[in-house]
Amino acid sequence: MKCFRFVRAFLVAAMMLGAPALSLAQQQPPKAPEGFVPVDQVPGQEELPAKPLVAAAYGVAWLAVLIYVFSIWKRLNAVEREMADIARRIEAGGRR
Amino acid sequence: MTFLATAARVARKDLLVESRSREVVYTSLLFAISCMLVFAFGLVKEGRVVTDATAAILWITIAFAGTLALGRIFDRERQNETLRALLLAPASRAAIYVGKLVGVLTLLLLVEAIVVPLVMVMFGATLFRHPAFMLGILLAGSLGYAAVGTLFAAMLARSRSRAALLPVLLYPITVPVIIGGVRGTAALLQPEADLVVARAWLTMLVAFDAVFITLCLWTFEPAMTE
Amino acid sequence: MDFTSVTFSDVTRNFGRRRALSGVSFSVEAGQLAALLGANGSGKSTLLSIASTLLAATTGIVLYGTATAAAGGPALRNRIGLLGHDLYLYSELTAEENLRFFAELYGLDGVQRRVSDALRASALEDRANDPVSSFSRGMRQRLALERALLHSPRLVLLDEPFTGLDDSSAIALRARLARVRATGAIVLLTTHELEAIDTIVDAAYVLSRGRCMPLAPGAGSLRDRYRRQVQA
Amino acid sequence: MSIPNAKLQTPRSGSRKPETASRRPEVGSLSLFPLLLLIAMGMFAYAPFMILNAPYEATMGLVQKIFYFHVGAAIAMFVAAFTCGIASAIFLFGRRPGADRVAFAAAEITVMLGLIVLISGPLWARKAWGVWWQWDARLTSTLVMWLVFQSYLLLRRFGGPGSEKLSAAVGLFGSALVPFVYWSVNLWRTVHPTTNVVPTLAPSMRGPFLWCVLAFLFLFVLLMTLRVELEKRRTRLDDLYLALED
Repeated sequence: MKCFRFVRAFLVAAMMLGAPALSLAQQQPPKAPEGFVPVDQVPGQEELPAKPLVAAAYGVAWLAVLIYVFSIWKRLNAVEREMADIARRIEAGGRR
Repeated sequence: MTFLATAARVARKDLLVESRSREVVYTSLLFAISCMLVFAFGLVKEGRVVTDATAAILWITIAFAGTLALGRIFDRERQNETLRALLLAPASRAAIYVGKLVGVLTLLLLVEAIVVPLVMVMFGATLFRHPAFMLGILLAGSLGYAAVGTLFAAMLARSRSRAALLPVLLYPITVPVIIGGVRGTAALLQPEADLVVARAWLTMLVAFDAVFITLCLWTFEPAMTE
Repeated sequence: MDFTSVTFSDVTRNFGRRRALSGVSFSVEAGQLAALLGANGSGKSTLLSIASTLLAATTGIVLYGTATAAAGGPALRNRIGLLGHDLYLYSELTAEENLRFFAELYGLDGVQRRVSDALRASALEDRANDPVSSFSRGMRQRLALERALLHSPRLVLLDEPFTGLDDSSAIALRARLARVRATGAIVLLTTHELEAIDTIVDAAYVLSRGRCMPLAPGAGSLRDRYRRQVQA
Repeated sequence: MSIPNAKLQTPRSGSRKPETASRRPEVGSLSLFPLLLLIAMGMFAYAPFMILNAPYEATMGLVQKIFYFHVGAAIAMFVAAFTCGIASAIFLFGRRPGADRVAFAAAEITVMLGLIVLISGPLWARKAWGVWWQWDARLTSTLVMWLVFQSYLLLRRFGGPGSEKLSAAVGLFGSALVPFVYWSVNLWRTVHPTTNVVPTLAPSMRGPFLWCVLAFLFLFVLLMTLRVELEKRRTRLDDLYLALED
């Protein structure tokens, strides 16, 4: 199933957190003075850095799309190869 | 008229077959009780059942037992390929669907007739303080579940690995029934029964039934011709 | 609706990458009994399923008289009787209940008369109230045949009706088929028991890997002709 | 439909020419593809700059930037899901094999986009709500939807021959289900920022947001053309196999 491939993709993304979005994080302007006010005041929340989260989100999106396109491309190639093979077999059969 | 007559005949035949073997009712009933037992281990704390868990236990049990019954009822039609004989009859296909649906629903309600009192006794729930609402939710929920279930079980009857695919297909599609059943029942089980909420859920269930039975009637004919 | 012939023109049926039937063309008239011969998996059952309207052809047309299956609908199904290899009987129900259920489902008049006629024809009058699960293969086969003939269909389709029958049952079945043919029905059957149908068959077709060919005329029994053709 | 006098008395052996044999693998129906690819790639390449330049949302800060991709993917996902539902209905009631190919492609893309939505959502929620997951209407209905289309794919893979009709029913029911799941979960509880987030977006955020939505819609069209083409070639491959049998 495609999903397994995506799950794998997610794990990869989690590991290399943020290659595509790293630049985004680096250019981060100084934080707004008031910071963020979470909806729920869960203790310890402020320490949670936003960067890896954003990076992971963008990384996953990019990776999922890329892997999906790659998988279609691979499947297209496989079908193409099979088609060429069959066409050859038909021609060979026709000449016989 | 002939539509209803055909449906009634198919349903009566199913119930006659079941009255001979009683296999579906016995197995799904026993399975339902086993389910309740398993849930009790997880959801009963210090002799008391967790808040709202009773409603969940009731509906999940119904859903699980329903899947078992659906699978078996259509296995039976497959055994001697009688499903093909039904489809070959000059009756409207939709009528045959309705007949199967009535048969499935009757068996499901029969199982519920024992499971519901059991839940009341074993989890100390007073389900029928508002009998009209409770019966309405039970009936509308079971109808919606059986309607979608009958369609998919019938279509899966000739498919490979149908035993595994039926629950996988059925549970996501019947999510509204489960939510509606559980939340509606939970609203009725509160110390002060929340009738406004229960009515909202009943409305949702009835709307679900209306839309999905219509869709099933449309879909059955084209989906059953190979 | 009614019809007096069934015509297959260039009927092809694919299952994914497998071609079950390939360009099958022939026609059978009322009062004829046609046999489909061929090895297992040659497409005989697929052809019967298509003739019964349960399966649609991928390409090609099947005409019942002048109507297609799509145009015929329930009225057409009312004129078709199919005895499948799986017999289409509810084993939990008794012989009589099976017949009665299908008679009612077909909306027939005189249900009681038809049911008792069918029980007599299948020689199961004394077992009428026994469940089908207690029947032998031969008894089931007889009952299933009568079930398929309950509504006196124009087109009678039989998938391996002689399989599992002893000699006397086979003789009885042959006589029954001859009677059905005499009423003006179109009988189309598949079989491996060529001797059993030798005397009643009007036309025979050989299916091989989805292709259909008429059995060549010639000397000898049906079996001899079939063997000659297959080996050729 | 009746064809009078279409009698074929003489049985023919029926030797059909393998008409598919002459067909060669070709790239004909993908002529628009490079253009689409260029546009979509351009849009996606520019998207990060737009998002970067968008102002910081006062309460959520940086993490709010997930929103652009998250909502874009979600909108595209629902478009894909409804495409699958409509195509499934056309296949069921109109018996067009082409509609089945579109439905299959759309179902796969729904699952793919759903994965993006379902992963980026929790990443945002962890920061904004303090939890990874909330059982609110939008999250739950997205999850249910994703499951339905996942089961569509499962059916396609393991259902065996003849499962096209069955999966079409799943696609149709899956799309009809959305309002009900939404309604029921909404009745149950709601914490997700409501729909009015979009109209009340600051003007400076609206630009990047619309840009991302458009980019995802373009991506959807792009992937659809690719995926449908794959399915078309598979059909052609099946034809070739059939021709080989003849």
